[in-house]
Amino acid sequence: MSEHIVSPKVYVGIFLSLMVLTAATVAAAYVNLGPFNIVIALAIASVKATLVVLYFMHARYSPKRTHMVIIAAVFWLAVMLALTLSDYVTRDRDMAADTQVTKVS
Amino acid sequence: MHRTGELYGQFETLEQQKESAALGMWVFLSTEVLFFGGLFMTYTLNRHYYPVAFGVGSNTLDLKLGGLNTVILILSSLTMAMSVWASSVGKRKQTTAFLAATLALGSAFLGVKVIEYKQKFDHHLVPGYHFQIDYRVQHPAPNDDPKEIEAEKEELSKAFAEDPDLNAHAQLYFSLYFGMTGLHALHMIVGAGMLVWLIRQSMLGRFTPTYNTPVEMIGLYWHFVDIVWIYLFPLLYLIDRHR
Amino acid sequence: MDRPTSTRSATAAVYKIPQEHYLNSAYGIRSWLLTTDHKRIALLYLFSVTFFFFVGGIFATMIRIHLMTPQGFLVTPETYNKLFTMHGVAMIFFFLIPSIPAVLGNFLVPLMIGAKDLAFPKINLLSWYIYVIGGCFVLYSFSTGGLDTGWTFYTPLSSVYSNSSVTPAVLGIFINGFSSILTGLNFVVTIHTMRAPGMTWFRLPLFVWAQYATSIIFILGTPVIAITLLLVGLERMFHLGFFNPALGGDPILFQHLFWFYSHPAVYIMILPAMGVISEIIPTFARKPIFGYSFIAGSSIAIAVIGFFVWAHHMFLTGESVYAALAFSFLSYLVAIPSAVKVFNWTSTLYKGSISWDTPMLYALGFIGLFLIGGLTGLFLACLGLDIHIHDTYFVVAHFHYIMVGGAVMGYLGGIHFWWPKITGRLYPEFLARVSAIILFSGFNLTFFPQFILGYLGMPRRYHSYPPEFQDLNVMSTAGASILALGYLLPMMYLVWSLKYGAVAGPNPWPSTGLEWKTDSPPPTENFLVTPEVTWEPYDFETRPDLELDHIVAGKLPAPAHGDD
Amino acid sequence: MQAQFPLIPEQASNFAPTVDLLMLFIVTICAFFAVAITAAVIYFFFKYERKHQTEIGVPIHGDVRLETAWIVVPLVLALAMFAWGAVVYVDYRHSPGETLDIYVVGKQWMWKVQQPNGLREINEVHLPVHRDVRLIMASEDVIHDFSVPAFRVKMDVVPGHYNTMWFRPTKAGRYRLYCSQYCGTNHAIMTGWITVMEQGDYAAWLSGAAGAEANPLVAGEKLFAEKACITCHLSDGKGRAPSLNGLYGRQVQLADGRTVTADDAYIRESILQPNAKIVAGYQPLMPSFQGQLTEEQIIALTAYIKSLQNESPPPTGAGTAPPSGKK
Repeated sequence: MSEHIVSPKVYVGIFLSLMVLTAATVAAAYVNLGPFNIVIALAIASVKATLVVLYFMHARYSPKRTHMVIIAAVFWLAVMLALTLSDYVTRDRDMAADTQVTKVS
Repeated sequence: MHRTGELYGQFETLEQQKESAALGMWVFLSTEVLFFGGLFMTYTLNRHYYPVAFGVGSNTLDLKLGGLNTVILILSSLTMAMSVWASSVGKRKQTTAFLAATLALGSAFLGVKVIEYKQKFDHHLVPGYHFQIDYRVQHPAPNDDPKEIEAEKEELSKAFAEDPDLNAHAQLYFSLYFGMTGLHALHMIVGAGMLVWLIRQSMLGRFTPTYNTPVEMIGLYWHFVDIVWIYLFPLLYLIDRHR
Repeated sequence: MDRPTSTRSATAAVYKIPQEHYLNSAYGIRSWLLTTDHKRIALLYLFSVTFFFFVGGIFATMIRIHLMTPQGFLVTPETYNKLFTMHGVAMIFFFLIPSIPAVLGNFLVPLMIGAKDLAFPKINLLSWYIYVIGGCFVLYSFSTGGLDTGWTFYTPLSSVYSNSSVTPAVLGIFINGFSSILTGLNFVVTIHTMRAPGMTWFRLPLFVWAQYATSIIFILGTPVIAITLLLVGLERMFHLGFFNPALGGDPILFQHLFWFYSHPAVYIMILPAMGVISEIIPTFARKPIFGYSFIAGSSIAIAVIGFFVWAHHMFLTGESVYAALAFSFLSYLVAIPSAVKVFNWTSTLYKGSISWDTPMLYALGFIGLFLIGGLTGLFLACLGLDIHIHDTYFVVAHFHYIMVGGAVMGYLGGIHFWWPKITGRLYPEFLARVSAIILFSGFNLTFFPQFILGYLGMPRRYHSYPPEFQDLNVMSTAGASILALGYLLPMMYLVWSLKYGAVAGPNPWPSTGLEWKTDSPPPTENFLVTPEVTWEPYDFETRPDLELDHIVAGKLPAPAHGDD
Repeated sequence: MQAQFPLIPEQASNFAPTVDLLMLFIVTICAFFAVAITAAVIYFFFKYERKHQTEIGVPIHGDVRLETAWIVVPLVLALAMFAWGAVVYVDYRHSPGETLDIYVVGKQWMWKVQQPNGLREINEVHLPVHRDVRLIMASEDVIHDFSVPAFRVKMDVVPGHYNTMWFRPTKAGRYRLYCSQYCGTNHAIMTGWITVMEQGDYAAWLSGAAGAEANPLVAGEKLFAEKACITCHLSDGKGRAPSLNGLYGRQVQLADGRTVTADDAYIRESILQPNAKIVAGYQPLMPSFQGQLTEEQIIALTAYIKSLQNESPPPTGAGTAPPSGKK
């Protein structure tokens, strides 16, 4: 942790941005954008999370190894989600349509 | 290892001690990311399978309460950040005040959560043998708005037409809702406990500009819990509001 | 035999156990149960993992005895299923995973990097208590109805159909997970922030690199299995349906989440053993390790790539063909860093000054068994071949070659190698060599026939089998009895050596690491003066302080394999 | 099997030679490396053993060219294994157009099989040789795995999913079938047999057996002989057990004086617990068939016993109570 002291003004600014983004995400949810609803919701959430990490959690002023830890966590989470989903989303387009696994509900 | 003043015996310098604590906390949070990650994975796959049931389940949540909680939690993150600032510039009273505000906001969040859980309990939306997605429209309370019930009934009958096994799939949504918000709330409770300890330490004047590591570390934890909520809010409350 | 004996008698004459060290700094049960000394915590772990090793070992013995006849004559099917399940759970979660990291790693990481302790000594103690609590839950499960789901806990068998004591077991493993996480966290922070002056990253012993790689898996993998098994427990308790197809859940998702951790967990078991071997070989070949940076880098590569291969356990679940292709490809990639290590160890021996001390025999055994274990992994990663050998005894043989042949040989090799450091005394060399050879032969006789059984099609986890498989099963059981002897023998002579072993001195081999620069056993604070590292790792040339002459003063050089 | 000490199972499907060849390929490469490295290690141990106590090794720190070589060479070989394995696997997962479709249901702990014409089998699958066969598999409870080593095939049978697999038997014979995915208590006896027949035989079996086993009467008659019921329950009433002719629906006089009606429940009980109700005039000799007959078999037997109504009444009546009772 560096000795960098973030001024309260920055904190308040971040807080206000987070509020605006929260309003935006709620507003966006009421508009039908098809598959893009989830994309926008996650994009806004990620911007909010990034702001919190960078300023509230001082990651912006932290040593490189902190950045590495953050990147590792996000990367591993992405690996888990992406590789698991790689199984499920490619099942429908299997090269062998007849061995395709269908969900029986 | 014995402690001399602010320095624990295994460390050579305060700087080293602080660095270690910060790295340790970040590493711990990376573990937490993957811990919640298992739930997020389960959520993603099931939402992929059962979009209708997840939409229906999501729409039964009270967006006003969820939104209020989002505001409360982000505000608590602000007060937490302010207490870190106050402690690092040596403003003891303000440190304590901001910590207390954080604790109060955290408790408010949990209070709202209790109200929400209670609602779900009343509407038989807690997973288990009594789970019934259309319980509320079957047994409306006297003070329920009949128009609202009518609208919900219509939505449910449409959903049942699309997904005959809606009840089971909506139950999955609520299992995840309670699983994720429950685990999040558990983290809040742990955080609140640590805040109580911090407030006490702060009142005793333990924190100085050279030594405010506990405030910073618990701050990191608190912000992390905030981030989890930042994702949970759209994923749980805002799936299908445009319908 | 002559040479080591001569070394010993010389050292015994020269050295005395130091007046004050971590073992006698305080007495009484409280001084152990409330200790924050990483060395004492390592010993607490040593006792507890040994306990679980014998629990698992008893189950294994019963399994092998049962399988001597095709019908299986010892126990009922229910009991048999519980035996192999509890064998797996005890061995994997409570012995193999904590063995090297929590025992040797705890003891050695601070010593090797020149620190007084781990960064968070109290958390270190906490993680032992968490381990014990998790262990109690699991023992409770074992003793109240047992556990019959297989250690893999596949749903919906575990979440719906099993009538055994599943909930306490999954809670126990969930709890135990936090012990792993906290150990890993402690190591990562310690290695980052607590290194002695001059101990740069590329001067770190390879054992420390291996621990670092292992810690990555602890931190990023363990939470996933923790939450997954918690969900299984919740499913059982509250009738939820995350993985239950009858309620809309997906049982294959469980396998994805389970193997996301449990495949890398294999590397948790083998990486530290590789680290041990990387310490032993240069010491007893008296030369720098060949390709230091490649071995260090391959540890990290294994830890990272090891996370991308998990679904190779699921090629026949109906997984997407595309995903299967990707996972098979990635599985072959993770083989490369392991190959790099083996080639480097072999090259280290070239033009060395090799002695045949027990740790070196274990290292030799490790290379042989790990080669077979690792290479048979290539068979299983091969999509076309996996169709036939998946879920047969071929798999059983393969992972025992890795986990017992690799991890346990590495663990025992490490225990012997650092025994003088831990206790201040030497083990009896002759017995130790004999038992290393017994272990090696018993192991091969037990598990090699299982490769053939597997290719012939004998499925795993069968309490009875067709009569044509009997010969090979009997062979395997015979090997197991030899193997059991090989495990009991070290137990006995190591305990014996606590009192009667020759005094070792600070650096009996001698070896180049920082841990050998302090007393044996080390003082509580590890180093009386903070050491400063000025030499490159495994460098014997520029190290007059190793006192090669001193150790053998007045003794005749003798052929190294004089006892053969 | 074929040799005294076989190393591979019989080759009985199109995949068997392919998989065995792939195995041979990988074994060869791996054996080469295993032997070469082990030999090198042992050689070094002897060649460079310590000559005198102060000797140290030659300080060689590494060689980037060597490192590159032993990264690239294994990588190439590994990718060759991957590619070959992938080809076999893709073929295995992609069934050909024209297949004989057989439905398989796994449940704890048996395999239920349905032939294309609706004929059902349990723990047995009859297949024609040289025809592409596709199995369409589902599970009623937990995950199972349908595995036939002689065919070198297996596939998990997962609840909530349909999994399929295909192969072409190439040799007539009887081959073992296993459940390969641990599925609970009796996992190890969830086994059976695959019978591969010449195509003509299969067709004959299918039509013959179809008429037969689809009709519980015929199946029951067969069971009546197979389970040796016929040796005691002689139709003329002279056996050690009462004749079952015309039994169904009548009153039966029991040894303890009671009288019961011979209905389905009574027949079922008499098969499973013969000593519960002994017919007057007979000894309790009959063994219990509890656990030895499936529900379907009991139904078939009952149907057969019912059918005995039309046969001529027993020539020697056992007095007042019609001869009946224990089967």
